Amino acid sequence: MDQLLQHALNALILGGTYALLGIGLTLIFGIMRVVNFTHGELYSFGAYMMFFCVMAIDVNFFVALALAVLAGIALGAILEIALLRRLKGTDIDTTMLVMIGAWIALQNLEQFTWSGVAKSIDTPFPSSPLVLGPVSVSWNRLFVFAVAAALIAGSYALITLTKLGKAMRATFQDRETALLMGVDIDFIHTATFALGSGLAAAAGALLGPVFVVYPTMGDLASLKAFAVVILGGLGSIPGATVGGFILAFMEELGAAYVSSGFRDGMGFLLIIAILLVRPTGLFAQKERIG
Amino acid sequence: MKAMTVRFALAVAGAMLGTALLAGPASAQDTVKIGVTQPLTGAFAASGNYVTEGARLAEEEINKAGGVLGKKIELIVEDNKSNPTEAVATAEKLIVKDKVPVMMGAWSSTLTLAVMPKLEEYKVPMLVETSSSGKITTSGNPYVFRISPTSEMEAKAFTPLFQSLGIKKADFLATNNDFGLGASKEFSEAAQRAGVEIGVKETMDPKATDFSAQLAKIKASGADTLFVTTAVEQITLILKQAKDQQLTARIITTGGSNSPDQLIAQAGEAANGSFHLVFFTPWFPEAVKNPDIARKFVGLWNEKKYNVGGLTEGFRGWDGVHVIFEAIRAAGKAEAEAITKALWDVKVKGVNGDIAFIKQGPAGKESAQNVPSVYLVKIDGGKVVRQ
Amino acid sequence: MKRALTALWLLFLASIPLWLTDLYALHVLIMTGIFIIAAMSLNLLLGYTGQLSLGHVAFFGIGAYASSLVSLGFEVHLLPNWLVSLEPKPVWFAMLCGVVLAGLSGWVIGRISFKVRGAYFVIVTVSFAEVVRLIALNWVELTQGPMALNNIPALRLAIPGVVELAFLRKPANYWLTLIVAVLCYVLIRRLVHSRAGRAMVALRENEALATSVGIDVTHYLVLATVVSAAMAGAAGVLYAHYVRIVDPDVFLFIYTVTMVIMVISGGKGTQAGPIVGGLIFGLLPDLLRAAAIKPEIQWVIYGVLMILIVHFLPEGIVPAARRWWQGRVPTAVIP
Amino acid sequence: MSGGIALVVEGLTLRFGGLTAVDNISFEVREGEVLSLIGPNGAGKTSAFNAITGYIEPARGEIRYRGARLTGLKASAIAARGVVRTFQKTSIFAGQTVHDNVAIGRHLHSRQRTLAIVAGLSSVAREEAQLTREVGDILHFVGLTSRADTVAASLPYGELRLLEVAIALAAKPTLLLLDEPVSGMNPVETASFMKLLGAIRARGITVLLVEHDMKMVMGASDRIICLNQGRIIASGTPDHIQGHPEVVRAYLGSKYVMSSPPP
Repeated sequence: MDQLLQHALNALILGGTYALLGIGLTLIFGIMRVVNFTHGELYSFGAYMMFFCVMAIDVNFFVALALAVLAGIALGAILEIALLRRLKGTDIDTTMLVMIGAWIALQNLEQFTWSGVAKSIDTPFPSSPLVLGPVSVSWNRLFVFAVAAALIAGSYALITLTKLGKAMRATFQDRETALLMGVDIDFIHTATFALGSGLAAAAGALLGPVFVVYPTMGDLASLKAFAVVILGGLGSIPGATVGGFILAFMEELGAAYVSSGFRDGMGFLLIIAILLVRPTGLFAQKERIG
Repeated sequence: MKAMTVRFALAVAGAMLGTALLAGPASAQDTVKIGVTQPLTGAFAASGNYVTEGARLAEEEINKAGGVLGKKIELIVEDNKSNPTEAVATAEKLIVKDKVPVMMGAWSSTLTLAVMPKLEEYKVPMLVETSSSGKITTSGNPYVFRISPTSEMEAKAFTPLFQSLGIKKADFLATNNDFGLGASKEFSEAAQRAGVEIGVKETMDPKATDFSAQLAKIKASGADTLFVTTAVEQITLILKQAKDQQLTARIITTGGSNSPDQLIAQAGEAANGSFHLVFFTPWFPEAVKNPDIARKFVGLWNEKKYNVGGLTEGFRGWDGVHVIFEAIRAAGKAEAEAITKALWDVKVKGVNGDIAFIKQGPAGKESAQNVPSVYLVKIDGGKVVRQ
Repeated sequence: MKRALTALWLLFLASIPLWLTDLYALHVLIMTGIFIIAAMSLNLLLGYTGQLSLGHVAFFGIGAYASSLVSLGFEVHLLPNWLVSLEPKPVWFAMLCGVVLAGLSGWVIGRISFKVRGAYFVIVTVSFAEVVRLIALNWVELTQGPMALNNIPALRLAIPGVVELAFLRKPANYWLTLIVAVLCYVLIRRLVHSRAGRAMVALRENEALATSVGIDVTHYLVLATVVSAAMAGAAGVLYAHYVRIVDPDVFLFIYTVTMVIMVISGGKGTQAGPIVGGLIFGLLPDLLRAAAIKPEIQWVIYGVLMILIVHFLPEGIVPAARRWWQGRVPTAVIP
Repeated sequence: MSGGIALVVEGLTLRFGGLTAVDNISFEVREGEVLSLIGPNGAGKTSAFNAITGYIEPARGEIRYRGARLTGLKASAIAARGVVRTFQKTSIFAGQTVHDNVAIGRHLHSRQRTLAIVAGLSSVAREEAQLTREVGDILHFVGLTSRADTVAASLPYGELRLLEVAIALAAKPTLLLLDEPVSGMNPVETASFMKLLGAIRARGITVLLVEHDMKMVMGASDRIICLNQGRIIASGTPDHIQGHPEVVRAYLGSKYVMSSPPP
């Protein structure tokens, strides 16, 4: 029982970061129809920014976190303007190929800059964990969970409450009509990509100090984000949130009671299973044909 | 269509020309080449880079002292990216393109096992500096010369400690490859023979970073000791995460890729109380068999301002290159066959101890194995202490 | 004239091992040839039916693993008391098994994944490759997991008492790869210039219209996937028995990406495209290595080239070159 | 067979979400005739087309062609029974030549098996040669012979619509469904298209037509069925429909209703 409780707590904490990763990806897909293969790179970029700020130039941990997220937003905006803007209106495969190219280039630039050796980041959190009866969790992970939850809630508020969010939703529902209504689609796309990238960078900056930072860390993160998004249905924020927690629980319990080796496989098996039964995911709002 | 074919032929011919150029002019043999294949990137990157740094120190020292056969030695280092297929590709490149007469590598057991058929194919000897899987020296490959201990040797050396440390029940957590699974098997068998109860045996992907599920399971097993076998990056994370989950079992790491200094630096408090089987103790050089050589090596390492945490890995590169150097000198020529023969008779005073080879494996196709020294150390209060 | 040129060209390709003494260059050519076969197979799906499969490496890896396992033999506990074992079989038979099994997995995946299109199809194929990789990594009893399958035997063809051919040396492997590549080329050529090929192109260009004249979508997509998977499997089989080691990293996404780059840059939906793209991106890493450029930077160049090609040569090199040539020598084009 | 019943639509109902697009309609198409479906936008004409040709699944009802059930068959299988359609929005294989477009249309009528193709049998080559001749005949029939090697995407609009018909004809239909074939054509093009329609009819092909161009409809049809809001409101000969008050009200719009006498 104690073991199950501990697994559940681990999964809950993990689920928050999966949801954070998934939301960024699902926003970008829903609004821009871009399958973003650079998502994992933004994740590792966030982690390296964190490493650079905290370990190399000795910035305060929390300030560094904010800087890393801002840097992620900036990089996202640059990528969108430089690579995607001129491809608008082409098919989904073309943008996907460009994103794959960007992914390869970014990852290897990172490897070149930081070398392949894994880096770790110091944290200001107490090293002894928070103990809750039979289970325990580190303060660092608890912090990660809290920030992730806040960012998820913030993104949701941004989409539902603000003017920018309304324009985003209008674009998601019907691009042509949004255009007629005077929505600046170029700006919406840049803002969406920057926001999604910022969320990925935030996830990286949060998890970098929990684990270690290395150039290919984004690959697994990308795949997890895809799994989360498929689970929740492309384009749905609540879907991605729930999807993140489902994936985390599947992985944790699968690793504990089935086989730890297949931990990372759970997500993919789930994707295939879900697409067979319900090809648009569990919470899809709408899928356009094409 | 016709014109197409012509253009296509032109394009391909151009590409072919490029390939032909790629071959390049044969460089004059003014150095004695030693091929090194190490994981400079990927999961084992940290250790591979340390071993390479150690090897470079030896290269520099040997060349300062005049080299061998009147020439300087030249290390040609290739990155095998922690991947067995890449390891084969690097061996192919080193032997076929660079024409090295002897190699050193390939760090992990999996990588070394992958390279071994190439050694037989081209009849080039390789000095194995790190790998621990028994299979390497028992599979009948006469081109393998290993200076690191096998898991079996390590487990045997550890056997008396089961009792003196008071181990009653042990769990095992190992990386999912020859190195980890081999150690897990040897140590659990040794434990069983010593009357220790076996708890759970968990594995992890060599690239995994989150072990919370495995650790929760291990915690539930209630054993007093956890044997961990993997590279230092994963050990760091395991120590931290074990502390987060309040795992009280004593952690003992095996395999010698554990760099206590790096653990203290990166895992901090979480490293306290953990035990480590190492093959070199730079914290107290007087404890090893050849303290002078150990001090010299540590001195040169610190002079270069290399990471102190890398000493327990780097010494292997140093020892390996010195053994190869002795063999080339004894052979009198830089040819694979002569070096293979000479390696059998070398006696080298190394950082780890006195290095010499004994025969292992099927008769007629024996591989060479050194009997190295093994030490157990403990991290206590942020310091490495003798055990 | 055309036939003579083709024959001359083939003769040139076949003669390379006779005059190219640098074994390493030959090694690079063999690996490039294997990847060209894989790229040609991907082109059948991506170029002719228009389906972007990003899990193509799965078929390559399944071919490699199946052939290796059949030639090495194995013993596996499917259930605690149910032992399945296979004695080592001759390599030619193992190779056939590899191709057939890859084709079969193509059939299964085709059947399953063509229920979804677009982004979903891409993600299903990526997931499929990842699941296969994880199986190869964790089913240690069968695949040796990360320890890799070692000492895979090379192909030996023997007529007892008459002749024995062992494909141990590089020239033999080069010719074997060349023969398989030519076979695949001819097969694809026949396929695309037939009723089946027209049906595939029709699906790519306008699925609704294709259906309206009686083209069965699923049938032809599955047919294309099976042929494509079997060819990718053949490339994997050649790889396994040439490199003689297979590890779970053969399933890495980056290899699929390499194949996609080869097809896109050369020109998808053209027969010469994957060959031109394959030569460029197969030889480029070694040309760059020879120029002493660090591997990371090589990959950066790869990625940037890919972006530039999509932006500036979206149809690929072959169609662009063809148009350029037509503009210059208008009489030379129409047969 | 001329004069017999070719297609039977019985109680056809189509729903999209909560909306009923076609509500329990029944009609028949006779062998050899030209039957037109007319009605204002949203009347359910194209939806009925889609249901007959298998592109959408009816909520209720049955469709039979020459005695065999079509409901539940895949669209490609329906085409194999001789029921072939064109599309309202221009629909061609844009990147292929005009010749290849029509060759694709011939799909159902070549017998190459995959194994024969792969083996490179000479029967395949013979059939390909014959196919080229047949495609030439069809292009001649619709008047696109000179365009055979043009890439379809670069054809002018009127010829595109001819190409669509050529593709459909290549599939050797016995019942051809044309969805607004002359929309967007100028009067000269429309007139020549009507001539083509006559020639198609002369080949014994039954035609089901959806069209807005009343001149074309009245001039070419044997019978007309008028739909409004998913129901049949009138059917009969062109003369009968032309004066039908319901049709005038529903189809021609309110300004005609204002001026027409009360029913």
